Amino acid sequence: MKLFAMKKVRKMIAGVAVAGLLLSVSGCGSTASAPASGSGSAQSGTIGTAKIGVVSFLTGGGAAYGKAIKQGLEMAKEEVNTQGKVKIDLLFEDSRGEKNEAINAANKLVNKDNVVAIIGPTLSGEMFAVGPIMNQAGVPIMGTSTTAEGITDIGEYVFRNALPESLAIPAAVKKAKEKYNLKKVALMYSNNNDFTVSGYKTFEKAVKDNGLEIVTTETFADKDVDFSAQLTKIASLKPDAVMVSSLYQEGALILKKAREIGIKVPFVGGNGFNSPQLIKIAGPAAEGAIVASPWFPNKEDAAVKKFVSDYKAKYNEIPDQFAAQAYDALKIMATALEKAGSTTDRKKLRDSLAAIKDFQGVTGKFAFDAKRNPVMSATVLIVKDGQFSELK
Amino acid sequence: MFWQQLVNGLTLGSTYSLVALGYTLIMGVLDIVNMAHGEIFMFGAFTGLILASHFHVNIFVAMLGAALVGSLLGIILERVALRPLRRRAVSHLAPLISTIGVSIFLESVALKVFGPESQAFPQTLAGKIYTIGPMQISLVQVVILAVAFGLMLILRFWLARTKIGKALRATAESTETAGILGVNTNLIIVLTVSLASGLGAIAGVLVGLTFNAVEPTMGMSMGLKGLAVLILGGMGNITGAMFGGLILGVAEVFSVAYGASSYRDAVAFGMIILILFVRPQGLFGAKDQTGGR
Amino acid sequence: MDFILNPYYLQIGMFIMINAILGVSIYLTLATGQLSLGNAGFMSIGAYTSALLTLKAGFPVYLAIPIGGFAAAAVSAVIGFPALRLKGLYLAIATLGFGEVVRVVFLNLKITNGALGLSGIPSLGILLGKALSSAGFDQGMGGLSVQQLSNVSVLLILLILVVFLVFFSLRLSRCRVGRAFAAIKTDETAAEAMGINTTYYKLLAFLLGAFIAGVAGALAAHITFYIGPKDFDYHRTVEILLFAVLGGSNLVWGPILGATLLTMLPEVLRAASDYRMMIYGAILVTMMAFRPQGLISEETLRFWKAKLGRRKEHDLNS
Amino acid sequence: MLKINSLVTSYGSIKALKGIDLEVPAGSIVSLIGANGAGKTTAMKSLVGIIKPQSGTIVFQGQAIQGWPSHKVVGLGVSLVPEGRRILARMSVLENLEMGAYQRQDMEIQADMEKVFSRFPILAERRNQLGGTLSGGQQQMLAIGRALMARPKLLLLDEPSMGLAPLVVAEIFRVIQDINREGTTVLLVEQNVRQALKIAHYAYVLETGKIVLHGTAEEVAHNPRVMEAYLGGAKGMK
Repeated sequence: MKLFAMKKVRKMIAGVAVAGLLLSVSGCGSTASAPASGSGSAQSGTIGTAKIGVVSFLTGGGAAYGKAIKQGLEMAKEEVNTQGKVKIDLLFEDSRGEKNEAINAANKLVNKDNVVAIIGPTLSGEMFAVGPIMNQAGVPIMGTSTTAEGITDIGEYVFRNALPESLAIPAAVKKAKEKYNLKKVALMYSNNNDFTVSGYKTFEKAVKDNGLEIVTTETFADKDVDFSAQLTKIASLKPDAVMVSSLYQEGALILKKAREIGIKVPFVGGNGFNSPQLIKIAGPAAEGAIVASPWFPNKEDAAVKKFVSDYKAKYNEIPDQFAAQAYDALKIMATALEKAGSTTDRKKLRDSLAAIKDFQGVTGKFAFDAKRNPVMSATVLIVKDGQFSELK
Repeated sequence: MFWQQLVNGLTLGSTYSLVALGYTLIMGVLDIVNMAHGEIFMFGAFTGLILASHFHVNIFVAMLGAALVGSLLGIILERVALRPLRRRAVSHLAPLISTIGVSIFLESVALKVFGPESQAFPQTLAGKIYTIGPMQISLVQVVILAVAFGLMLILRFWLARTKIGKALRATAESTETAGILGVNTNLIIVLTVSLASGLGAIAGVLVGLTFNAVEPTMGMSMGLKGLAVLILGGMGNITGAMFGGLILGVAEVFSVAYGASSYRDAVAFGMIILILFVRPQGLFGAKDQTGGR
Repeated sequence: MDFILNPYYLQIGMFIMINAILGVSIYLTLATGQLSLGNAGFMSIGAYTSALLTLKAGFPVYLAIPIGGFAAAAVSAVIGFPALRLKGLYLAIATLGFGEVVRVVFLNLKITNGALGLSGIPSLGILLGKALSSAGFDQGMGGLSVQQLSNVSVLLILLILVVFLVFFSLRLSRCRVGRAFAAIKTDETAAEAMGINTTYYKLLAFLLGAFIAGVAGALAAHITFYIGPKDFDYHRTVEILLFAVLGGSNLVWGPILGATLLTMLPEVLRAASDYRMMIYGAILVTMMAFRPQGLISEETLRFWKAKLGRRKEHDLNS
Repeated sequence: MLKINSLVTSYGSIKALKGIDLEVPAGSIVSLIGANGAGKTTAMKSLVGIIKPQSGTIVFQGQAIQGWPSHKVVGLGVSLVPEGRRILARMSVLENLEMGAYQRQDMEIQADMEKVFSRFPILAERRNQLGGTLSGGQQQMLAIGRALMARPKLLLLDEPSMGLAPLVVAEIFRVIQDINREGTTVLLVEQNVRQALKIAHYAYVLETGKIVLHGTAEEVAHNPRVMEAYLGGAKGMK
């Protein structure tokens, strides 16, 4: 390798020279990444059209979530555009659940399409990669489904309206313990998904805080379909309840298999259980599944009822929490834009987002705390007669 | 619990075996790993699902329909992705890549056509559970075990006794020799690929039925497991595929039952790495085919 | 200029460079005719090693990255000895299996934070930005912001690395080691009979490939702030393989062109987002049917050399 | 019966056959002799469609068959006993013979099988053994037997004596003569020139892809060049 030494040095010199050249030529300046200065002049009640980028998991394995998010956002967009002072233009980009693609998608939206803010990406892992770049570039970014710990620690431009499981899960565990007099429980979680692992950690802590004994902890992976081995093991240990941190698909299959092999105890789920799909796939096996959620489609609330019926009319589905949170996210964004009085100024938008308080969305009353995490309350739900209803 | 877990393992394993059979047949005859096999498996599952839920056919008719669709896909695959490469002296990488291309294509078509959500079979067989001694076995499990073993036995018999089966084995050994004996080897290759794909499609229905989830990406993970079985049992070895699948299924289930479930996915590939180092020809491979292909 | 300095394109440029490095890593093992599909695994070892060293042990980035490479090489030495007894598809699937095992191990280790991955990894761009600021460029330079300046510098560093690797590979193919590689690729038995220590050279190629993949992984970790086991799964393995196959694996230019095209392709096809994976798959099938040797082969090079005259030749040798 | 006209076959850019002409009259034994690498096997492979010839014609019983796939050529009644015998090692002796009769649908397959067994009794003994476990000589017998199972009109033999003990070679050649006497035309490719010329009626000498000499076996055997190059000097053929 010695013989390279000389040439390496020469190459490096050449490299530096090229760099210098590049820099001197670029004297013409570049404002591509800087937002155009805000046109605050509000004419006849509107402040113009805001371009908002969406980075979402639209194709590939997790596209089901991306789809729900997209539908939620589009519903919100239509409503905002027909009634609000601000018009919104949504630009969707697919991340395929890959962090590099998410980075590229976000960069494209910001630097090519010049969006004012970004909603997404879908996965916490993607957010950990995209967040710092957006934060550095000064673009507000809001996750609607990124529940992992530490997301908003990335920086002051990073927001989320996804209810962290640290709020939801303890509520569910506590309620279930009181209601069913639980003593020992089994834990199950999908171990290759940041979202469910984070949920599992919260479960573990909540279970310990409630003084429950953990008889076993079993794992599986996303997209697994066979849970018979884990459940057979759990059945033999006879726990009073099973706590599951998974996405709805695996959750539903677990419920089905568990009921089939005769596990009749209550199942407490993480955020992933909170989907009509869970009931659809698991059918009668879903009965008795417990979950805490900010989103409750059967809530006695006019806004919720309207949202559910509109959504059903449009997409022939009941909205799940991904759709609901995405719907709220865009509404929050629109409110912040209105307050900021600009559709292009990212700094103003960030500040007005951070100041959001007492926002009434379909997922309940909402505010950002000092760390840009949501402040909202969770309802504990139980599946009864094929529907989510409040566990009282 | 042991017996129950054994049943679980055998059920899982028999699906692996069926998937691996498809790989093995194509590997044996063409010396190619068909990376699109998992996606054909997935299309089979969807065909079965559509037949069962929209046309309310009997589950065995659904399997037949899936097998037909699978075979058809196999024929197309052979025409589009394999035959153009066969005439030329290309590296053994080319068909690997070409079939990877097909697998990516099929998966994205499925995502577009069927949507990303997981779908379930109508509850035709579910619910019935038999208790035999310490074991509980569901009707679905009985069906999958019976169909898997039945198909494997038929395949074995067919290969050993029928004229076309023998022609297939001859082609597997040497395309050239089979040709000069009068075998239309192109036809045999098409037949093999479509047969393998048909089996894969049936496996898809069975897996969809047993585990009640059919979705576009299901082919990928199953495909990887099938590959593991291919190595475990010995490439191109039918017996190896059958027992390799069962062994893998049981090993995975037992790793959950008596070990840590989080390492379950490492079991499959850990096993094949071990096998390759200790016995590269696979558990059932003949000595003369050691790794030196 | 605006066009080139757009962070979007700069970022894609960085990914192209990282992928080009990965392309070189698979090219080196392919140069001996060994198809190793473990590169994603080695990449993850490099990435995690470097990320953990900087995050937990406070190592400086410039030291942690090569250590990541060495860690990958060390692991490759351990598995290389038994693995290289296998040939063709057997080696391919064994190394594919190795990659899966590595992924599952990272998924289960406490220090790697499982599926949650490692976030907040010190970024090359930000570090360079800080360095530039402290060097007095905090107002930027020549109309460029510090951020752009640091991005450009990162890209340049990567570019230099790629150029060096290409140069290294070209040099290699002209010296004794390279000729031994070629002999093994053509006919291993014959090479052995000629007195070439095939095990040694195969292992060397394997080690080099792993080292470079490890470095690429480490670089990727310090460019994207975050790594998780998912980044190094089967899909990544296939992607790396495709660089070599699409571009052509006989010359080092092949994988580099492959990496460039395949990194850009999804971006170009963004408009057709719903159909982009379909197009991607179709391209692969078509490629194999019409040009299985990849886009660049010796003939292509000869053709262009003839066309461009001796100048090109000179450039390649410099 | 078989007529080859200016047949050219190449591997990539290398021409292995540079335009050969050859004729096999019905009922005869024609021998194609030449050294290693002369193109003998290439000629055989081109004949049965394993390799596609580049140009030239192959006419079998009035039908141009160049470029046909192997299985169609076999269908016309041409069987090849390939170089190196190419026994199906993982199939039994019986199955190998059955594969020989692959295209036949008639009822006499069993009878033909018995005929092969009576011609090569050792095969009958080992009928259930795997092909790969047979000795070289037995494999050659099996290869010939397998080719005969197709009831060929023209039997092509590629180096049947290769690697066999002299006693076995003599046995094989005796069988070839028998087969010919029973009415099958034979095209024999051999390096064992002495033996080949002994049983052949006509002979062609192939050198580096070209026919350099042809005539009756007698003529060829007495050609000084042949005697020099293949038969070990003037004493060669008595």
